[in-house]
Amino acid sequence: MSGLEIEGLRKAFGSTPVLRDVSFEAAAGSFVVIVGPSGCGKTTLLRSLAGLETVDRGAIRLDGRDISDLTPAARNIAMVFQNYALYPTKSVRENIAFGLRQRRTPRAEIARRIADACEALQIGHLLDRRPSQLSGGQRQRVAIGRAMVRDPALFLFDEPLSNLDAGLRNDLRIEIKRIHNKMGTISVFVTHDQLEAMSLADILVVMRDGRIEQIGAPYDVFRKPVNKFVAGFIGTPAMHFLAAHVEDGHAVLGGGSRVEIPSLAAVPNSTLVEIGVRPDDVSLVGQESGAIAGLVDVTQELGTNRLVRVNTVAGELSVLQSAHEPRPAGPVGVRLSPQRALVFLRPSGEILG
Amino acid sequence: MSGLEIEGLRKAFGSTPVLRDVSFEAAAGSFVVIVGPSGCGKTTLLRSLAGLETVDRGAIRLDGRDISDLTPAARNIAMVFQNYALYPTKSVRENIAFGLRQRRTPRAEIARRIADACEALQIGHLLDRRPSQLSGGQRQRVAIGRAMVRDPALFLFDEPLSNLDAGLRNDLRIEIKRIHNKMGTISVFVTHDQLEAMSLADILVVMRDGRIEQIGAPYDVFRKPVNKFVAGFIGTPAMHFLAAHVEDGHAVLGGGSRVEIPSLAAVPNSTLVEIGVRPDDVSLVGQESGAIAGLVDVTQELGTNRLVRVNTVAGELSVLQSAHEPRPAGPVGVRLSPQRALVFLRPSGEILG
Amino acid sequence: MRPIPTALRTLALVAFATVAIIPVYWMALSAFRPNAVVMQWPPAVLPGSFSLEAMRSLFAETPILSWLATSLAVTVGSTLLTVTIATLAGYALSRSRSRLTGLAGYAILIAKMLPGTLLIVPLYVMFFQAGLLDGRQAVIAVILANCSFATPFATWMMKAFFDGIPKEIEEAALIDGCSPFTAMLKTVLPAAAPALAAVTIYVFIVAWNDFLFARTFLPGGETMTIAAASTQFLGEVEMAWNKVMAVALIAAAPVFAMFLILERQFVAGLTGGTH
Amino acid sequence: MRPIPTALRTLALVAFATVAIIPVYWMALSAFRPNAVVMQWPPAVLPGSFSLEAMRSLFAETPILSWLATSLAVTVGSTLLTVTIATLAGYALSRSRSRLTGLAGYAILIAKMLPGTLLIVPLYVMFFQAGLLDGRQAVIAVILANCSFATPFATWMMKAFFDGIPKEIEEAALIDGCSPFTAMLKTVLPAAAPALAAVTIYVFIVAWNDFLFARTFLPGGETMTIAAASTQFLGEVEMAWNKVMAVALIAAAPVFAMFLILERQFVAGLTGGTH
Repeated sequence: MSGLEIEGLRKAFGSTPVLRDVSFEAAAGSFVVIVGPSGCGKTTLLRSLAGLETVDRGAIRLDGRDISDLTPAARNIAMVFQNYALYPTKSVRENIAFGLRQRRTPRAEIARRIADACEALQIGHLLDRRPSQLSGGQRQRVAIGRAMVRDPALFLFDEPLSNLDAGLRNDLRIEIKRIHNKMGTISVFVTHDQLEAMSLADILVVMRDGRIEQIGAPYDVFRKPVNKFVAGFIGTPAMHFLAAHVEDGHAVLGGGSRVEIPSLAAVPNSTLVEIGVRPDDVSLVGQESGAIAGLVDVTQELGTNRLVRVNTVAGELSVLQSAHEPRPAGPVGVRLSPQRALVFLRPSGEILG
Repeated sequence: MSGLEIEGLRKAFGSTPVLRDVSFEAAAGSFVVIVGPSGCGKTTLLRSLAGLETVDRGAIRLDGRDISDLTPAARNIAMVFQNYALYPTKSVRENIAFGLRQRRTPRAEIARRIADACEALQIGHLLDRRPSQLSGGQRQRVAIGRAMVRDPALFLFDEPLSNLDAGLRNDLRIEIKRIHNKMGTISVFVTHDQLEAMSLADILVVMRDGRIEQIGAPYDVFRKPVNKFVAGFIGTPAMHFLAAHVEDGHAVLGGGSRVEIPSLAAVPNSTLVEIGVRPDDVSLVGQESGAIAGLVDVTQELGTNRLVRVNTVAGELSVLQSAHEPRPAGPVGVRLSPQRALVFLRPSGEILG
Repeated sequence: MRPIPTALRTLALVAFATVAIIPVYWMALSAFRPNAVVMQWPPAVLPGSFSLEAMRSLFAETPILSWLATSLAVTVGSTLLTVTIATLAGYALSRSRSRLTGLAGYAILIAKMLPGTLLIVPLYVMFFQAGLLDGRQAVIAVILANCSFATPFATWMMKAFFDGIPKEIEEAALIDGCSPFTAMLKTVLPAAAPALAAVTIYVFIVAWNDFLFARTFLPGGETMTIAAASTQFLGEVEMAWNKVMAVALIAAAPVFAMFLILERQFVAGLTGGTH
Repeated sequence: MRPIPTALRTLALVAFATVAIIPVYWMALSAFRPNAVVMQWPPAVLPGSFSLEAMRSLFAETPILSWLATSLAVTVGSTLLTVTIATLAGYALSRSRSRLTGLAGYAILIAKMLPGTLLIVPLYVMFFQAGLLDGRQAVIAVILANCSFATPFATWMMKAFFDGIPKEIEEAALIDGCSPFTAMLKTVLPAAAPALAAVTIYVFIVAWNDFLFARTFLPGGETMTIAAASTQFLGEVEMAWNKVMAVALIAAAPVFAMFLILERQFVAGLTGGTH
């Protein structure tokens, strides 16, 4: 098969397991983003793909070839590191050419590939500088160029943007995606920033505690998370959870408000659940009947929108509203959108239905 | 006058001016956020308010009293620093009590105020620890508590959240706003993060090169920036600018597309302008007549929405669309919303009208 | 991944251990052996043949208690003087923004490199002219010489540590109602305790172990430091080697003891962190 | 804000300058004065009365060229040996993840504190037993002793520098097609050039200025280092003080020269940064 197959990877540092049976596949040309909180094993997984860590069990196949036991040099991969990892004593040109020289690529071919990379990344004017003379953004461009010229079968990115500031991070994100689209190889990108993960991924892999929690297209993971962890981790502003129990197909929230939710129709009474509500799935209404009563706590302007934090009888909620609307204050009512609300079982956190 | 008045502040380090005639006023109870790129003088301004820097000229009045020449101790202010600046050898309790002890506050009163701060900031369980035993978020809570118990006439915040990670930053932002609302003093908050600035401010002060570019409510600054700098600096995703010239009340863009913009009605022909377009003020349409022709470059999923970067004949544009819609690819048309487009004069960057 | 082969690593560590650790081991072993065992060839490298012969004859036949007293006087004096100067100068250098600071920092870097050998001749001449080299008051000359030798590095250590204490801590104290002086006293000095400990140990060790200044300035006989006295048996025709090793061991003991007691502060001081 | 009063700062800097700088100034001045001017009281503190009298008599009456040659042999030998061991051991310590490393680091910290005085007695005994102290081959003993003294700190410096070179650089080289050994050779060693320079200077200075080992191990006469020889005129009844100062100055000159030439690398090496 063409593409990347990972099967049953396990690894422990001493007695601490960091990868517990990790498996997934990615077709040729896909952009895989592995996301999760720190310590979830995402970096170890990436380093295992690179051959910088050995795994205890499991197989890694790239385009049908088992690379699990190969040295990093023999895997035909390229990697971009969080701290850039440029060779400090070499010029930018030598940095980019180093991998090709080690592989005895002809001189003219090296020059051609460097020219290509310079064009794609706008680093032509930096070629004779040392890494220490570059800004953070320029260093990471050079590191991407160094990976690109190798024309590898697999691109690995280890949180490459997390040392850069917000504006630069966004620019480089777009350039990485552009280069990926152009080259058509598989990219595996590790990050702890879920928004970065969403915006880059074709395939989003959410990890926790050395396990994969969910794999899917970003929008599917966003709309149909498999459990409370994924629901709370993916999405900005974050989802709020309201404790409730089921009564005749309704969710009964704290304070007694009842919300009819379609997916609860067949659920036995008294089942303990949590209702997951994203800020753009709730709206502020007057203190009318049927709405959840609450008090405006803090409002935050976001530009086109405004985020209103409300303390309700059922718990804390955030409401996203248009900044055109008058700024709310004092007592208000909050209405959920029953179609969009997600229901999680307590205490397992598994999604219902 | 009750409140903060700053009048004609000037300061230079050697021959480099860092504050050039800075003036503004803030009524009692307002939350002022000073935002700008690094080196714009915002931190120097804040430190001048604190008395940690002396100004060359100008006056600072707090509740009608001129404090410009007072020592920091005599100004009745409190400050929260970016690096927390907790006293490393003192316990959390001693850190919070230090300022009160220096002022010979009675023991019972100190205990009462510490209890209040602990309740507001949930740091009661940390009182006997040393700063080195706290996480970054906990340290900043303690630093806020130390400022709070002093019950000052002016709260100063010097980028207090920029060493924290995204989730924590958002939580603490809400808590700072909450405490501000409760205490009713004036807060002056410095940040380089425009989204943080927007979401906290009652009064937003945008600085550049030692000057105030614009002062106003966040939504007003967002919708009616005075010039291209403010327009490009405030708002996420960022505004794009398309070069154009005026012809019979239309903006003629690169590639020849013509857009009728109301505010151009009275502008002489051939005037050089730039059209500022936010991603939520443009929409993707078919390749129909009147639309700006372009090619989809990179798409980024953001959750509920999707950001589509399009290379058009008129320049690069980003379009925000609902993630429900099918993912666009290949050739598309882009339509601006003429009512929402902002027009800036070239080369001055001043807004038109 | 192991970027270097295990063999190479082992070799390097063994070479290191050989040059740095073995002499100390050998000294401790020999001090508690009969002289005959120490002198035998090939040497007995493993512990065994315990004897207090050397220690006993040392206390009986030499003015070792007077040597220890002289060492103590020199060490305490040098330490107090140097730590005071280094703390004040280090703080001044760390907190000053002026040009002068850069120059002074540079001067320290150069002075740090100056070894005692370079200092001794001009110091001798100066002390001689000042009449400091007569009898017991030569102890003062040794104290001043040690201070001259140890101050640059001690100042640099203190400056490096103060540099690691953010100036915002003093600024917070100013806002909290302190004067500049009380801000330093109540917030910075307590935080500098590990550096003070480290510098104290450093000066203590330099002064206690000084050989050059003591040998050159002190009159000898009873007025001699234990470190300088420990070598005076070398080269004698009939050496009691176990006795020599025993003096060396006694001379070294306080250094080891001090190091073990204050080791944690010392490491914290060296690494310069406040957290 | 000035957190400390100017007067205090000035006082501290003056105290520092007094103890660290004045002896050097006095030495340079006296070496080029007639002996009568040097001996006058009160001393003439400003430059003046230039004379080459001391230098001339030095080269005519003492084996100073032989002393310089001995110094050179000792210094070059010590430097080569120590830098090699320190580089390998420092790299091994920096890159190893094992428990052993922690222990070795600890041993270095202790060994760093061991002064030459502590080492000299056991070294003397060991060298004597090995027959190294006879005639000219005593130079080897001095080299080994210098190495033993300088290796811990040199290793620590190299380790600290290697610690500052991210291991990702070698990993990038592995991915780029290097073996572990070529990765180290082609990426890490070049980056360590400033540290190598710093350690070289350090060992050079230690070895060149060593007084203790040379005085104890070398037979004397022509076979003596310049640093050790420079003090042997002290305490003579009729001292030619300007001559003493001239020897000291000649002994110090290479150190100053080396420092000025390599100063930039040295500072970079000390501060341990790769950028």
